[in-house]
Amino acid sequence: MPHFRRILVANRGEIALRVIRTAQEMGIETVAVFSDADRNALHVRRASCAVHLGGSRPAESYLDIDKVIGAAVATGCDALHPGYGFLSEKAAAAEACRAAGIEWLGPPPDAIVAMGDKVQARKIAMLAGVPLVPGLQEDVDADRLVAAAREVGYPVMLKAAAGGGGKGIRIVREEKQLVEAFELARAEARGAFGDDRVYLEKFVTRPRHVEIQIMADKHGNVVHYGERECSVQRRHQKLVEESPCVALTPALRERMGAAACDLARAVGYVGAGTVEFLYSAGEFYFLEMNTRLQVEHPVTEMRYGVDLVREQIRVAAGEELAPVAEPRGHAIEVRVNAEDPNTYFPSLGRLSRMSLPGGPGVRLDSAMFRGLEVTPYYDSMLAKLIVHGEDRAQAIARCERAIRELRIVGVSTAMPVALRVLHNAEFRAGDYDTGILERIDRSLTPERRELAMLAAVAARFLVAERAGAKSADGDGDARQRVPVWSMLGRGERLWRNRS
Amino acid sequence: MPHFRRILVANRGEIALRVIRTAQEMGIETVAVFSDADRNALHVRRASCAVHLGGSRPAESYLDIDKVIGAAVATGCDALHPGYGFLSEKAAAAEACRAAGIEWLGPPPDAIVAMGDKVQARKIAMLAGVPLVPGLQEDVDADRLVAAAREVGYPVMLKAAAGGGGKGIRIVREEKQLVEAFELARAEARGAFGDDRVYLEKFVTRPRHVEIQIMADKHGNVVHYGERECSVQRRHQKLVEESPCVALTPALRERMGAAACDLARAVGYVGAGTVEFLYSAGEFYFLEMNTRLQVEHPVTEMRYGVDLVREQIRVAAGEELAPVAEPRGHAIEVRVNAEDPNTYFPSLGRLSRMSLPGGPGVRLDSAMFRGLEVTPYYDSMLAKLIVHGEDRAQAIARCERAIRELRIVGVSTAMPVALRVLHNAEFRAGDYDTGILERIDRSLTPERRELAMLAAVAARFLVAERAGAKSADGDGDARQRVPVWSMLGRGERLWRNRS
Amino acid sequence: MKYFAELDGEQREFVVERRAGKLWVTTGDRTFELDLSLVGDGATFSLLVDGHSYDVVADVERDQVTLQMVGERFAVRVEDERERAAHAVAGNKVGGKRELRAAMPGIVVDLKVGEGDAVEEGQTLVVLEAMKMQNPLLAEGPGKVVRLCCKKGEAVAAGALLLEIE
Amino acid sequence: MKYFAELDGEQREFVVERRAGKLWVTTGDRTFELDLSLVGDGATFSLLVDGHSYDVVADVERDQVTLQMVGERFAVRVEDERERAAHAVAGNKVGGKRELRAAMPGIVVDLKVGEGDAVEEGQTLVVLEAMKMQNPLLAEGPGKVVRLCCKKGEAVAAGALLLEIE
Repeated sequence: MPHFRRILVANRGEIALRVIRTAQEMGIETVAVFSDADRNALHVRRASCAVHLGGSRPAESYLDIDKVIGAAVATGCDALHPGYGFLSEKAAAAEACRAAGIEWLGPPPDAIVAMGDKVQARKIAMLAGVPLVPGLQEDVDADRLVAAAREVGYPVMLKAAAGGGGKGIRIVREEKQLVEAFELARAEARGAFGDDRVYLEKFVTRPRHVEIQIMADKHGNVVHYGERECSVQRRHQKLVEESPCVALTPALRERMGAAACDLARAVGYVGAGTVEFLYSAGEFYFLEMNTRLQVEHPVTEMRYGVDLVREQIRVAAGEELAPVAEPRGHAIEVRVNAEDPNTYFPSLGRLSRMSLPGGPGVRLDSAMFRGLEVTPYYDSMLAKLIVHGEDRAQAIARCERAIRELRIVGVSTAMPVALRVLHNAEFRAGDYDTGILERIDRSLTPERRELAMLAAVAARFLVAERAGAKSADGDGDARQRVPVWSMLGRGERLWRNRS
Repeated sequence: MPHFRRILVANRGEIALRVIRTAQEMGIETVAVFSDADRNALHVRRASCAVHLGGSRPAESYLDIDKVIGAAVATGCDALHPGYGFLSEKAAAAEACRAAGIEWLGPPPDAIVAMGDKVQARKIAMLAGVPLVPGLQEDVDADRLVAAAREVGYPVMLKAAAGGGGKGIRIVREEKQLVEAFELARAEARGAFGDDRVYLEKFVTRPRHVEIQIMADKHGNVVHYGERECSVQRRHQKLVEESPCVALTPALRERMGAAACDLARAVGYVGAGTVEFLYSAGEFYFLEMNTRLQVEHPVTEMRYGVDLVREQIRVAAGEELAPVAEPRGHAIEVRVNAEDPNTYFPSLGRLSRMSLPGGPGVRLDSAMFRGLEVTPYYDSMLAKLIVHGEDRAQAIARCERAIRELRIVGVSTAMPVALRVLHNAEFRAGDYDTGILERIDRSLTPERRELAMLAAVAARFLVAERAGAKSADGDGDARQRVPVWSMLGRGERLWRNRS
Repeated sequence: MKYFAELDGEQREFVVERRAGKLWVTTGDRTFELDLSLVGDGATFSLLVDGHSYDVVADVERDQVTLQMVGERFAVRVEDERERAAHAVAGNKVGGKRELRAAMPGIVVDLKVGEGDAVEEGQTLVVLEAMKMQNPLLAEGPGKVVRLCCKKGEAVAAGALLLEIE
Repeated sequence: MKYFAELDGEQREFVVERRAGKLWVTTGDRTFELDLSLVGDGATFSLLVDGHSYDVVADVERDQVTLQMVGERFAVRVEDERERAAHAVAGNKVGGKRELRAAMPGIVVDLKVGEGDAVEEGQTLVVLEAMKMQNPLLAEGPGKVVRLCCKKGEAVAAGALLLEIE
């Protein structure tokens, strides 16, 4: 007997697909919701049913609680999965579900509120005995900010109280930048979260970002599935995650796991959650708790042989937590974002071709399809590549192999950077911190440059040849005639304009 | 330190890619070999180096021992992996490797000879105390055949002595068909294996095909990784494989595993091998031993968390076998062949589009790429879809989900049949035999038919509409103008003619 | 717009209208609301039927529509009124001649009959080797071989006419 | 056929000949044997360089060749002799004017300078919001804003000219 009859998946992209997959495997129907821009999205095509919400801006669609809950009611859903982002950490959405008699596949509204306000969360963590980063402030304004920053010492971090997932964070290294950065951070926070509160924190040196995956049921049981190391970040956006974290001793892991479970208990938590810590030199500090499924949850799934979405559904239906299996091997995730590998600016365009990795120990969570338009409306993550190996060395080698197999044409990705991370001596030694990406050597060897030039020259020659150049030395005809593949290209472009 | 410096992969298709992947992960270079037809094949593009062998017929390329060993020598390889099929069970190839000082990533020539001759193999098995199917004959000619078949009773099976993998097998139900079938089988055996010996065996009723995966090192250690159930077959070609086999008790599994290991020891086996058994009503009978990696080996890899190719390489390099881990969960493999789902005839053509499955517990081993021409030169397997679940029910649901995600355009596959297998009551109960595919109900529900008609009508309407039909009731213009996507289609066809 | 669809021998009539961006398809006494959207790759559609979602790969070659959806492969014949009328006329020309064609490319390794031979149902006519298998092609019913169009040892393309039986 | 390739500031000359079905590419004092084959999808190549194999996705837009291979993305400029001569002439026209363009589509949420303003290196010129992030666009060097081409609140396309500095 299925736990629920029909789940509304209040999200898009790979995470919507992720939830749909598990629901299908559990025999539960799914209802997708979609914006104008997502009419052809894979989550719409793979769900049992689909409901159109409205315009392409999130506020008109995925962020509109009334529309989303309305769709759930209209289609007879008995549960709703918020994914990550969008409504996932909005207590009001959880409340609205409750009011409509729909099970929210996430924690109770109180827990969301308690952990969603970063200032509040710190207080609760302190009471629960969880260690904190020094220097946090509340009731921050420009004047108090300057004084507080002097007290904890530069560099300092500015964080949006309503932020999360690396959004709304700025590092300030000198006092003269502080006030402008504060104003920018407030403006961003207002725009992104509708809440312009920003707080300040000591910037811990050589920190590692280590987080604990927890799960709680409705019977008071709380378990953790070990840690994920997420220190490979740029602009506080994670690029590579792994589990286990090489730096932790078993004793430290148990202390962190226990602290995370204590925090969950302190707020009456139910479902999946992640407690983020800074780790530095044998000490760990509470950063924040994410009251939702995390992007990088598959790293944990690969190691523990657990389906965390399935567990979310099971505990929401009132079942008891399954025992946590012994973890096996090592898992690594790489986020495949549509972005320029040098500037990390979003790379927009149309996915004209893809070639996906496969073989042993490789998982791809993605909502990519040929023809997908990457638009500025949503975040730029195209896919998550997750590998599992018997040990860290095999996982790294496998990850490298899989990245080389992955080809995406139409937008660029930071995969060349991810490969450099996997080759980096600090990373290989496991002795790295959140600054690793800034230190990555991006230079090319002379052999690589020569190879690329050879290939480029040969490709150009072949194009000219195929285009009908009559003699080996070329008489200009090559550039007059249209090569066959550029005809194809134009066909696709023509098509694109019409569709 | 890598075990070998460079491995020649004497194969093509997904298995060549499979070997290349593991070698890459172990830091070992790979040399691909290719025929004319395979110039653009993925195994050529993914290997470190590639050597052209010659014409498209196997005899001119992958089966030509001199050319293959010559390529290995010329490129400085210190090992050769034969994959399955082609040279994998040719003792002469193993001998030639030895003579050239190249490590053969398979068993010693003697073991190949002993097990390759099915008549000889039966004798060895009998001596090793492994149970046999009654009624086997040697020195078969037409006269003796008729007498022998009468003795064991119809139906009987005719098998090529040099065959394997379901090739060169015929079932004969009546005496009047026996001689013609024998001649056909001999002709086929001569063409396929260059050896026209055919033998006869009792056809066991309601048999299950259950096989044991073994591995032996050079230090006398032999282990097994449990069984695979391969009873979902048509024309003796496997379609769906799973592990564990629901019918086996732990005691029976241990007896079969021990028998398989005994047989391996009896022939001084080294490397990966599979001992195939017929299982029926609590009894098992030796069928044959495949002295190579099996197509369906990933089913075992998923359950045991082992990389069998890595183990092959390790034991060939003289290392000791790693201990066998406790198996976890349930794994299912589906073979994706380019074939008509009704006639099982090969479906040739060009892969114009693909959409691949992903998400948790899904592995795809494939050498498919967009633009691949499926030719009559080689066997029709495009890919293997393997799933792993916590239990059999989850594995079945996951497999169904993944099959639905897999889309291949350009050739047809038997995936609709595989889906029916997964839905079949016998299969779900685990109570099936090698006849299951013949009993599968292929009829469509009226709802499905209506849905397909609706979709087809709507698709045709949209084509006409986009082609420029001016009014809703259509005035014939729709058929005059060229719809945009048929322009695209023609572009691709034009392209195909030129490439 | 009226269409006639045929699948597995079942024939149905459908009326399609475009209204308010949607397709309204009527068959028998029921009407379905369809939202059909072509995905960027040119052959995949997202189809919503009364809110139920289907991911469809469709290949439309005039009246032959090949679909991949719900894990199945469907070959549906869809005619509009004009085509139906044209086919009805052409259909009268069908005679008693049957053709044996190669279902796949291969090599004719044996020819078991000659021109003028009488054949029985189930009799082996041709042995075609393809994908390393020898496939006997059988007579679907009794008749007489009126034309042989292949030779032993010949390589034939998919769809090639091998012989005719009357 | 002679080509001039440029990558990361390094320039090299290549001579390509077709002989016996292969490409022979000479650069400096070395010659490579290349076998370049286009895969059916129209943008992927199998490249063998002296027997070493590379899987290459190439996009050739006149002299701009974008490659994906060995896990890297390369943007190589490849000119033939004629193009090189033409570009050499055009190159003389480059003046001291620099353009600030939007690297991605977004919304101009703030304009920190006006026409005629002097700016220093590293100074914030425009704040562009895209993908939910506010990105300050900085001056790459000192100069004077000679033209403003965008307004606060305006949505701009990728590559849109935002302002000019002299």
